[in-house]
Amino acid sequence: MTKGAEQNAQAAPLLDRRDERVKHAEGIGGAVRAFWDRIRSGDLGSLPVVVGLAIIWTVFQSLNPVFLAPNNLINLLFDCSTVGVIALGIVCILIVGEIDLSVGSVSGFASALVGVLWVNQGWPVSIAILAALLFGVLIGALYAVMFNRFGMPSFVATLAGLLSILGLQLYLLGSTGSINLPYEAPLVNFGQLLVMPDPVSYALAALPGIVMFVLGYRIAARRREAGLSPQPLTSLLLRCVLVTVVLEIIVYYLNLDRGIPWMFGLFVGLVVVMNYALTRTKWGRQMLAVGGNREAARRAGINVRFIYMTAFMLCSGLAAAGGILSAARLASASQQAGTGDVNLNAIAAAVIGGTSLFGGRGSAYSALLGIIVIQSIASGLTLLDLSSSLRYMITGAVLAIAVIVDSLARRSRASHGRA
Amino acid sequence: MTKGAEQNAQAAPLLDRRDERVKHAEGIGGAVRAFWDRIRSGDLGSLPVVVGLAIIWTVFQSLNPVFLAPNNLINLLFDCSTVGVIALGIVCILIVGEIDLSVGSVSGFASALVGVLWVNQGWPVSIAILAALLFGVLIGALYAVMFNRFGMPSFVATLAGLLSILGLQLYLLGSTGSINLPYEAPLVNFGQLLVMPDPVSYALAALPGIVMFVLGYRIAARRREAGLSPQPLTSLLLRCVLVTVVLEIIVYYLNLDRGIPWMFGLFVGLVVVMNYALTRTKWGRQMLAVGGNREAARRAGINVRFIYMTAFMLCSGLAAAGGILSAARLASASQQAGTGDVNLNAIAAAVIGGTSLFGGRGSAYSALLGIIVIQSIASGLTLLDLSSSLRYMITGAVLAIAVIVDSLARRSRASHGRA
Amino acid sequence: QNAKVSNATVAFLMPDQASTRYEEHDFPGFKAEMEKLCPTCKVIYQNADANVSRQQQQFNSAISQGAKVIVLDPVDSAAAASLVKQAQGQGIKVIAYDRPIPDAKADFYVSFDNQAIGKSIADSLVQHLKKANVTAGSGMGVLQINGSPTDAAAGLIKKGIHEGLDNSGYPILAEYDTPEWAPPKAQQWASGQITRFNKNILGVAAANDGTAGGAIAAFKAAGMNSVPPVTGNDATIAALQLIIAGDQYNTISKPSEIVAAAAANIAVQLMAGETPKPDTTLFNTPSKLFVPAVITAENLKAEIIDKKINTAEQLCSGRYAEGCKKLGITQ
Amino acid sequence: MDRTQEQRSTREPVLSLRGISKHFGAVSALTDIDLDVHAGEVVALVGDNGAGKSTLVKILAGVHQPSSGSITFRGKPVTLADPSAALGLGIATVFQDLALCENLDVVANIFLGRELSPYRLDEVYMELKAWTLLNELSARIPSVREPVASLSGGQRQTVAIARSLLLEPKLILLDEPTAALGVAQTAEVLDLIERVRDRGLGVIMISHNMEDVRAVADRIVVLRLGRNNGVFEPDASNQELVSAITGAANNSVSRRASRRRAQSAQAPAPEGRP
Amino acid sequence: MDRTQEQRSTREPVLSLRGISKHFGAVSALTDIDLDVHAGEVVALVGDNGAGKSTLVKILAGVHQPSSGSITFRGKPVTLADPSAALGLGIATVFQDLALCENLDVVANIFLGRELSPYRLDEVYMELKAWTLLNELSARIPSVREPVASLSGGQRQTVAIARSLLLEPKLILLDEPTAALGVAQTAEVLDLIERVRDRGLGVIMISHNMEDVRAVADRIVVLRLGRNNGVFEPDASNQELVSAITGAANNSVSRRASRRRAQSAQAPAPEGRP
Ligand SMILES: Nc1ncnc2c1ncn2[C@@H]1O[C@H](COP(=O)(O)OP(=O)(O)OP(=O)(O)O)[C@@H](O)[C@H]1O
Ligand SMILES: Nc1ncnc2c1ncn2[C@@H]1O[C@H](COP(=O)(O)OP(=O)(O)OP(=O)(O)O)[C@@H](O)[C@H]1O
Ligand SMILES: [Mg+2]
Ligand SMILES: [Mg+2]
Repeated sequence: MTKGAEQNAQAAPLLDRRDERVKHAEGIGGAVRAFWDRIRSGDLGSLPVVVGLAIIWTVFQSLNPVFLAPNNLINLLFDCSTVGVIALGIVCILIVGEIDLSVGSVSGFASALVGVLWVNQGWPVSIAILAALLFGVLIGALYAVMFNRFGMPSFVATLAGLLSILGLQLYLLGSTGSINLPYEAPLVNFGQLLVMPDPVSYALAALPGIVMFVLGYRIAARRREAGLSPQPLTSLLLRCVLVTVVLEIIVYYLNLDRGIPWMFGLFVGLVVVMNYALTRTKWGRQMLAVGGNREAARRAGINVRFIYMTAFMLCSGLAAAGGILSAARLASASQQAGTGDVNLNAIAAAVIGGTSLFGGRGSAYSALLGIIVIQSIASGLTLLDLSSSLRYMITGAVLAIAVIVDSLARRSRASHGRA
Repeated sequence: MTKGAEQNAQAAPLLDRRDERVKHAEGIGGAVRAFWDRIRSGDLGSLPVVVGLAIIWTVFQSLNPVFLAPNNLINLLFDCSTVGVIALGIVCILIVGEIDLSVGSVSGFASALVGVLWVNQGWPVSIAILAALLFGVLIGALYAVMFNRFGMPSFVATLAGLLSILGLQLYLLGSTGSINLPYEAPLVNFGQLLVMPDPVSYALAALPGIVMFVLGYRIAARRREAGLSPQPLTSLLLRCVLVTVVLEIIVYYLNLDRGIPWMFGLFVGLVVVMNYALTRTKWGRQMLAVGGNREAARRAGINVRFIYMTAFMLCSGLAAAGGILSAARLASASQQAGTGDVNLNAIAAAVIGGTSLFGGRGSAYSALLGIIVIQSIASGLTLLDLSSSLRYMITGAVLAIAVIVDSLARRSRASHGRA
Repeated sequence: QNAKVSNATVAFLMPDQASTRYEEHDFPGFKAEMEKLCPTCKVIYQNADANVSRQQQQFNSAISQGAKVIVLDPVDSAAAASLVKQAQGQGIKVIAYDRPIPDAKADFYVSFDNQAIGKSIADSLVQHLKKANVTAGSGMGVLQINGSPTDAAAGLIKKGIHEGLDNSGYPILAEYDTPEWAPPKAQQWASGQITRFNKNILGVAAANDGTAGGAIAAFKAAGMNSVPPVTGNDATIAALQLIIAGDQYNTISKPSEIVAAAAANIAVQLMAGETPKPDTTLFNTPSKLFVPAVITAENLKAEIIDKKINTAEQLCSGRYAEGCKKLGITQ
Repeated sequence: MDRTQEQRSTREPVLSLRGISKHFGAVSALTDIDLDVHAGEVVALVGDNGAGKSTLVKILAGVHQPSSGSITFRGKPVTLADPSAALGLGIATVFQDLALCENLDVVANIFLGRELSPYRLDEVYMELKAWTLLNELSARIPSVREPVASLSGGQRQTVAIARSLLLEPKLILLDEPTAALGVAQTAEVLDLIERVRDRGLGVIMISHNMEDVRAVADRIVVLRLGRNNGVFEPDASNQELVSAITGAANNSVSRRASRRRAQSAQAPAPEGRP
Repeated sequence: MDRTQEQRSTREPVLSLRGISKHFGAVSALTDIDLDVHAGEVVALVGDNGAGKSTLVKILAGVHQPSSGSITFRGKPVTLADPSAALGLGIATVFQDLALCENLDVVANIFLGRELSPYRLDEVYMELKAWTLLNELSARIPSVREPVASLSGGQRQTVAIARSLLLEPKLILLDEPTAALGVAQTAEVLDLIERVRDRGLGVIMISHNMEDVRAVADRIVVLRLGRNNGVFEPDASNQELVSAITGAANNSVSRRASRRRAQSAQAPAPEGRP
């Protein structure tokens, strides 16, 4: 070992604190300073999108005070959940650097399938849902085979899928047009009415803070043991308290009206699970590796085909799930389901949230954030009496503004050498 | 110089023939062998797409003999030209590794603008067309500014554009819905009827072969002078004759009916110009460089922002041109123009033709080839009486088949180490 | 008119942009009538752009804004059932407008019937052919161009056209669901059929004016100067001009303002707690139905100009002036 | 050195190639290559740029498939259909182009494909291990939690070498492992190669630095234009090696050397080898 | 050498840096760097991995902007806002990561940004010129019409070096130009550097190979952990240089050397430098 290292060893600095060129934050003051440094250098994670969102909300609220009324926000949460689940699948496929254009069709077909099997054929609703999910997963597997075996670009394969599955959907509903789901059924209630009881929602809102603290504490202990720098307890505590307080305030506010929809709970749950899978499992690591550098991943012995297979299957499977949820939300399975802007909205949500179209960069939370941005714009505009032409123009403009904030932050980040 | 090089110098081999590891084809036999080698190793350029196209044509012809009737093919050429021009713009933007989702909206707005300015406001048609083109170019410039200054991902910027411009289009046509373009106007005739006189079409079909030969001959002479291996005259002659014969046969066949549409001539002319610009000018070289490795291009002193600017402007400008052509073809400017699958078709055409979505690889001819594939499918299905559900399914399936041929060829190419 | 009705909110939710009528006729008509009946009332107008989810969002937001009555032209008639139930559960009245909501009992239904429109399109075409003594020889027949395959209203029109054509003696050579109602698609399809059937096409039953225009363009592009009779629907200015020019045979004019005014009337009555008087009952719902008018060159002046739906200036610009003179619209 | 020579003659080779050829389109990158590597032996593969060294390594790592020829590994004929097959047999490779995922951080790259506890990654342990490995190579990396994209060329190469140490391989392929390394790191890697050899592993090392090659190699195999061009003992003279590599006794190296010798005849020669 | 030393003292430096610092987030890659380069002088920049050499070169090439400090070029203070500004001033750079476009062929890469006859590329002339440049560097490239992606590491490096020869620069920055080159190509590049110096250009060369550094450098500047750590004459001993680079007299290099010296006391030492 060099003399420098030996000197360091004498003062016994932590393993990861030996490089004298790196500034480290100490204590709360240091944490604040480090945070400020990060803001200045533009390394902000999702903060800019949140700022963009805040701007949008302020403007809409000032235009129509109904916008931030709990009732409207609860509707917003219901609406977020359906496309949000689809966007979550899109995040998976974008992370490996591919695309799925057929999520809209798959979701539409899934809702049609549930309608036909459950209402028309009289199957139990759970079996119908399973069948629809299975269909989605199989479609994903088919894309994966086309991609892995034939090397077909996913853009074209899923474009072909988009058309074929739309055809299937029309065929399935051809004789009936649309199918109404029974208004009293639990599935429909889930999609339209069911909200968490107040205590449950307060408890769930407290959970993230607690889990963060417990895990953070244990990791800090292990790191200290291993000779690595632990996260300071004070800053950990601060963050956990902050998260808990913010969440509880939100829950309190929404509980003034109906409360938190279970469907939104399901969506957030899926996001959290996906986030865990992407960041804390071998599979997630390999997804990011394949998306970042496919050849390097292959040379590291990763089963690249398997990873693509899971990504495509998850994407289509979640698209089917989103379709079922939107059928529940609408209480109907129709020929229009999944057409129109579902594809674009789902992809845009993932991209706005910060997932890269080019693979290797993205997080499950981008689906959550992105869809909230998109649905906020939509919901805010429905509260203003606008002709369609104006609505389109303003949607475009607001979308641009929301993303410009984020882009500017990233830009400053790049100019500070952190690409 | 090493001894090996000296030995070579004694035998005076050509500059680019000094490496003894490389096999070179000599004479016609050699050319044929080299061609066969290339087929085996999958290095085929656009041959596989052409094969896919041949399969599609054979099948449709066997299902309905009208398909290959000259009259139907001429309709096909008319229909290709409109979206084809848009796809040409998409090729430009894909080459630099970005995307434009708003080509549909821009084309729709351009057609609306021509309708309003020309028919409703009574401007001269040429000025109206210029205004529409200018609008397209300006929109592209706007995207480029968003991209260059704010670092906004083109996906989001053009998605915002898609919505805003659609809004503008609805607004512009709000009071009338659609505007009829006069049937007797030259623009409409150009889009619907005008075909080349027979001698002109024969002459134009002979042109490529002649130009190829003259250029090829001059380059071969210069190469010989410079001590580089020239292309053998026989194989040059062979190719030129082949091209000329094939083109003349096509022209003869189409001249049995109406003949070659001028609009298609315009499209092919644009493709040829674009091909020249991309392969034989500094600008084209820099486009490919920026698409292949943006940072390397920047370090080579290329004005990367300027390149993006031109790419976005060309893409939107060509989209506007495509919109004007489709207004001419339809003899009307409507609120539906440019909506629906125009975006997807244009992008898919470029991708099917072999342009990469990830930048750095592509050619102007891919727009031509791709749009012919897509329109052949559409036209072939038009001649069969199918329900729309079946039509969608079959479109998807045929699209997949057309591309699988190509993908398999590329795959074998990759496995032979030429990525 | 009624003291109980003031400062109330009424929502007017329209389905799509496939034609301009909603923004050009229905909403202005509704708004004008509301202003007359209840000047202090607030009218919310939304268009769902053919998107079911968006309509649901707009419906919910209307409720959030305190709407007492919602006039709903559903994107998807079946899916709208749950909206109706949801609103009625909160004591909000729903008036089905233009398209019925068969699966739920709305508080009122005001409309012309899309299926009936389809039938009158077909009937008018058949009568025209019969009158011209056109007989369907072997292999001859008509083309049918429907609306978007994912649009429920298009499905109703399609049904109506079939009703009119199926036993008319003029066989359907081929039919096509136009994705997104896109005129270029209709044109491409029609071009193909012209190559296939050439002179055997006796007429075209198109479900709206846009697709009709596409079909006409196809005939023109095939170099045919005598276009067979092509029907339409919606009475857009472009279509009326084509009729004046002799290229299109008919279109359907719907007295949208009148229907919208009726809807406004009923909305105010419902808010006042009165029971509006129905003409008939459809799908178990008290209903008021209006009859659309088929417009051809013969009655264009009477139905459009004289009823002040469009003015002569709007229609007779430039090269339509001559045709207008011929039809007696202008001197 | 005697020790290994003796081993070599008595024992089966770990790896043995016969008649390996590889074509890329019209280019024959390798023609009829024969090569043996024994346990506890360091074979240096040298040759001019484009001689085919990396192509050979890639074939052994399962990245490319040979156009013809046979590979025998530990006495059994094998086909290396993909990199995981090679890894499975115990062939670890440091590639010339490093093959790192630039979007992942140093820890993730070191453990890529070999993550512990797949359903609950043990980040603390992995980070600790990463620091240990990097310190062994006396790398100076500011943070192992930054994406590899922000590392310097030499730091990346250290990361790639650290990766190969994680496995328990039978054979290590090092394609120019010290090209971007500083003097200290190079010395550590040479030490490491010797340690690995002493543990009885086979090593194939590619390098353009004759100094380094002679320092650790037991045998030097020369490739030229994709063909075998002689096998040398490490005490072969530079002259000999360079002529085998360039294919000519009169080459730019010898010309440059003689020119410099003439120039600096009067000036005092700088101190020789480290 | 006396000649250049004399020039150096009398003439203004071509390039002069004062107090250059560069932060990447929390990492200070460079702190207060001073550096002068004179016309007709080869300055070697050496240092450990991650010492900040490439960062310095990138600042001079306009790729990064310094966080603070001033750059004077030919007597005038300049800001190098982007690479084209640096190229415009006459600063040509060979980057460590080469910065080639893998999708373009060799000819296109060599002429990138400097294509002749912009509206009608003269492919024949460019190909001829490319072959000439490559032969000068004794590169063995099968075809200049293949995309760079198919070249070997050394072949790519040769292409990158060939690019810098196209310009008429005032100052050439070479970031580890010989790292991947074969012995013959390395000799050619060292010859080339000497020729360039003799034409009166300033050269900054980065290398980890002390042999090469001492062979061509007029002055050796050592960076350590982002700071200046001494300037040496080329006849400084290896020992001195290595201690300045690693920051300790007892380092892995010296330990390894002494170990080997002890081992090979009885065995005959292999022939020295080429
Ligand atoms: N994928 C490929 N496609 C086409 N040609 C290739 C490919 N890979 C390598 N080659 C060619 O094979 C030859 C040998 O390349 P290789 O990378 O094995 O050289 P090398 O000996 O490692 O050289 P270096 O010392 O420069 O790393 C080169 O001429 C190169 O152009
Ligand atoms: N874009 C960047 N973002 C963050 N850190 C960076 C970035 N570029 C360089 N660094 C850091 O700056 C330090 C110096 O890097 P640099 O590339 O200049 O080293 P170097 O002296 O060239 O090393 P080598 O000999 O390995 O090439 C390294 O610790 C590296 O991690
Ligand atoms: Mg190599
Ligand atoms: Mg470096």
